Amino acid sequence: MSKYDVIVLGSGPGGYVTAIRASQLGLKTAVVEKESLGGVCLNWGCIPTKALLKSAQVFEYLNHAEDYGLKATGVDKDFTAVVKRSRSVAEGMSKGVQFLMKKNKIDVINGFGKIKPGKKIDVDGKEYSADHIIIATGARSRELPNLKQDGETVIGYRKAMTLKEQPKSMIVVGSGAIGVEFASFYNSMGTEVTIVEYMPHVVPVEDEDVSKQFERSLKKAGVKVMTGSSVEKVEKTKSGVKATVKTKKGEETLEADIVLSAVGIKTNIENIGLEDVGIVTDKDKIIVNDWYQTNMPGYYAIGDVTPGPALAHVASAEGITCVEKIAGMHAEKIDYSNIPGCTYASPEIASVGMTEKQAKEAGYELKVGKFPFSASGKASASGAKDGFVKVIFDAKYGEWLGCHMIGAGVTDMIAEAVLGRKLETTGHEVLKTIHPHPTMSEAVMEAVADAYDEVIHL
Amino acid sequence: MSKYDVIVLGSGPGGYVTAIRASQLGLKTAVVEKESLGGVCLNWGCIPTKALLKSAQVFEYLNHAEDYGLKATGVDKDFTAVVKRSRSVAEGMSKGVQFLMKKNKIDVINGFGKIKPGKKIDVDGKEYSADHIIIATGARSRELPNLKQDGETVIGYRKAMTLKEQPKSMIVVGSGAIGVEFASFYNSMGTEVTIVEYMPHVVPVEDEDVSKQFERSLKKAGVKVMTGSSVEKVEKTKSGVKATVKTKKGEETLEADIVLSAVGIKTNIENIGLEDVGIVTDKDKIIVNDWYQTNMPGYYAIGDVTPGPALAHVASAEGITCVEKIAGMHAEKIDYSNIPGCTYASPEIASVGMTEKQAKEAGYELKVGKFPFSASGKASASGAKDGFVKVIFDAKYGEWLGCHMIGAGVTDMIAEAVLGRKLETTGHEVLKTIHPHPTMSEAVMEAVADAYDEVIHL
Amino acid sequence: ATRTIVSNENVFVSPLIDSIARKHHISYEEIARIPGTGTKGRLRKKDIMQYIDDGRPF
Ligand SMILES: Cc1cc2nc3c(=O)[nH]c(=O)nc-3n(C[C@H](O)[C@H](O)[C@H](O)COP(=O)(O)OP(=O)(O)OC[C@H]3O[C@@H](n4cnc5c(N)ncnc54)[C@H](O)[C@@H]3O)c2cc1C
Ligand SMILES: Cc1cc2nc3c(=O)[nH]c(=O)nc-3n(C[C@H](O)[C@H](O)[C@H](O)COP(=O)(O)OP(=O)(O)OC[C@H]3O[C@@H](n4cnc5c(N)ncnc54)[C@H](O)[C@@H]3O)c2cc1C
Repeated sequence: MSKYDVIVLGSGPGGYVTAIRASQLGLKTAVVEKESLGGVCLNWGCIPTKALLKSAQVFEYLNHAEDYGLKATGVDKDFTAVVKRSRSVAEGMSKGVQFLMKKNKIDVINGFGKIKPGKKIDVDGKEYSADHIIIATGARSRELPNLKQDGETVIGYRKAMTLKEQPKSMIVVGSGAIGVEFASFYNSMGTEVTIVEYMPHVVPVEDEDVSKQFERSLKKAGVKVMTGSSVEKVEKTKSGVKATVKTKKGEETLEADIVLSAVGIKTNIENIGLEDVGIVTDKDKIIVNDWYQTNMPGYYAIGDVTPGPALAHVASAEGITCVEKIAGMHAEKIDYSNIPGCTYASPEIASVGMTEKQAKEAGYELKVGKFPFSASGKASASGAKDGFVKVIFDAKYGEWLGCHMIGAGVTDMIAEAVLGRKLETTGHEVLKTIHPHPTMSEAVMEAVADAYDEVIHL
Repeated sequence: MSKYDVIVLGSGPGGYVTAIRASQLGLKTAVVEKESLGGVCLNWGCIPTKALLKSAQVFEYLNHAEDYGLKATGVDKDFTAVVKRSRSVAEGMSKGVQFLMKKNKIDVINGFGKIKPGKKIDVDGKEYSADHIIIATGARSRELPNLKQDGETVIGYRKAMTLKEQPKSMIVVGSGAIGVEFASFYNSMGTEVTIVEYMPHVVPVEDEDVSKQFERSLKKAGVKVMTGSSVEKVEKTKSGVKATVKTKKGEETLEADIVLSAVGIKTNIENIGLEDVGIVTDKDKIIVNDWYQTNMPGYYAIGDVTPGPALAHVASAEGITCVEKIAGMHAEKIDYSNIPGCTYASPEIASVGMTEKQAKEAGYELKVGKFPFSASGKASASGAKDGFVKVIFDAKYGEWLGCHMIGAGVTDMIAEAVLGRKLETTGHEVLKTIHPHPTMSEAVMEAVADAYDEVIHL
Repeated sequence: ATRTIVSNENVFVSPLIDSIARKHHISYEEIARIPGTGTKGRLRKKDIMQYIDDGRPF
């Protein structure tokens, strides 16, 4: 029986990053994986969707060539080629993880792992043991009882990124990041898309101003949006599906080729031995402390399988924190109030910290600033004037409570706010940080200036 | 004679921003301008060039549609339309400044202004007086004796962005930001471009790694690069020009349709009354102290006309600082060691702080980290794997001495480094700031991790 | 948990802490006495707020 310092169960952005960091810290490490290395993120999540969305973005450029003084006549997409590109990017990334495993001398154990008492893992009948077992089995698409995924007419995200043929029409149920990314992609490709969202606004975790702006952009792009609505029933028809939707105004029937269910995730906690070992779960998640220890010594859990935002960067950070603590480093607890969230639709959304509503509810008096890209020189030059940056400060002490962005490239701009908040900046320092001209990032500085009535370009 | 609190001479990003801030602070303000509002930046600099470069970027997408699973036939550019778009963006911005002047109740005095003793300004024969006169007359293209701009065969940047016809071939003299932005634009449009640079590397102010990578990218894109070379002589030919270039290996003759001289700037300090008032200049610049006061009380100078980097964001920041001090605010001196510089060519370049060479020469022991976009998931998904982020830390105290980026979108990513340095972060905080996945901005975190031997994805 | 009175030698005053301290007239000497829970014992917002909530015990 092979003995390791650390065995990680699952090789998603939680698992494989954990394994690399563990190995860097001198721990003998193995990772168990039943599918491709890289987990949902690299194979079925973050990466392939971004590849699809890049094709969609380029397609938009092709279709608007004239706006830039350019010409293109026979503009078309090859849906199969778009999907193929996405798959090949994903495969490349997965191979990259394979290379990283080898480089970091991490043993990859292929197969279905099941933890056992005594800090052991059974992988398809073979047993391995370790001083520390880290569970990073992630999650899958959640199925609602009235929205069973049959892989044909009602599909989940995996199928949605590997369809053989482009549907002419699609109903997307749920308008979280995953739902709207697909809605945006398929709409750009020319599919008729309807979003059905239960909450009163799309992208409901975002600041309301962002949600509203995003909804306007979706509609302008031709997406049909039904908020405060829920799919009650889906029936197969000869050509596709008929969905019965309960709206504020009563029932409505929608017809489409296909339904994408994007209503959240379900963790992979079944049949992995949690009960045998006696690990406590609650509301579908493995319960852990600040250092990702479960109730059973020597067993840890990180990533989507634990509470907290189900995001790749969170999974990675949790894994790093977990093994740094195991290795006896002076590890730093993750500040869950400072986790950025991004949506890579068109337009992009990025945010960190509290929404205006949350900040008000928390009892803060606020200084709120907003700078629209329509007033930005770079945005004008780029033809990307939709969206804004909104910043929220505590009026009393000047704390940067939240930052919310919508527009082109904002997913690469939010890092400034995350670092600023990490360093406990106040608005003043951001305002006096000379941002390069002409950039979209100037909007951050201007939004702060707006909060303090010093904005220049409004 | 109208009397103001503040009169600003020149309405570039130095002048007009100064005027707005002055007016916000309750000062009665006027601005004098002989051409279009917005100065070089809005009319002939930052903005129109970025519009051209956006067209070039979209053109690249059109030409590489297949890489994204898309199709486009009949791809072509309409050079006149590209230029027209750029001009209309510039005009829109200039109108925007007009609106801002009105909104902020700033008087715009059209005409050529000349300062006079007694804190007066003469504008085409009419006199105005103010308690504070701020000179923001900016700069123009510098002319070398052997590279006289005739506006036909040897041109400067104004002409280069308004050519009626696209040249088939072009020699760009100088590879600073302006030179390489035009080189990049014209090369994308299909012009045969040769860059002649006197220094041993292109973009010579950048970190050597960036210069080398950029040179590789230029060459890959088809630009001919001659470094360590200088144009000795330019002769008109029937079809264009013949340039005699002194290279390391001897003299070479180049033929081209046109030569763009991009060898720096010359300040507008002539005939504006400096001598009458007795204002001291040195090396073509107006000498000022930390608060932009000249040697003559009541006379100030900001922007390109003063020493320091000739950048729009610097001009604006100087103007704001200048009037905040005038208004009696607790103003903050500008930290000239923390000014970002950007080049919007393909690929983009952005940097702040010291280069590795400068840091070594300053006697620091260094921790240097580098993360190539070829290892970034987002870059793979976007098909933008060229370039890297390089970070430089002081090994002793952990100070972030410099950050250098080259690649897609980096001009919007440098703000994180500028703010981090402003807040005197060390590498540790950047490393423990959870960057969203998948983004290009993760490369910053990973580069820092690399500096401290904790990089995950290498 | 009991809070031991130690001098915080690694006093790192972020802009936010500076702002809070000014509002509450807390001197730098006083700041230096507050135990920090951040990296290498650095003072964080929550540390100084806790200290204020506790009635500035030291
Ligand atoms: C369509 C889509 C788009 C997304 N986009 C983003 C995004 O842009 N940004 C972002 O931050 N997040 C995104 N996410 C979320 C992100 O993918 C997850 O948060 C992340 O993958 C979680 O990482 P993990 O390591 O916890 O689990 P996972 O990535 O789910 O990995 C778990 C791994 O464990 C393996 N496994 C499970 N059980 C066993 C077992 N018993 N034995 C062996 N192996 C096992 C699985 O095969 C899998 O490889 C997206 C998700 C989806 C579905
Ligand atoms: C092609 C090009 C691209 C550039 N790109 C960038 C970039 O991307 N980013 C960046 O930061 N910088 C860029 N710059 C530099 C930037 O344009 C300058 O740093 C900036 O414009 C300086 O601002 P200023 O207000 O000091 O002067 P200016 O913008 O030069 O404005 C001076 C104004 O004063 C007026 N004026 C002068 N004398 C008189 C007088 N006697 N009476 C009345 N009016 C007068 C002029 O007409 C002009 O409008 C670029 C420059 C060029 C040429």
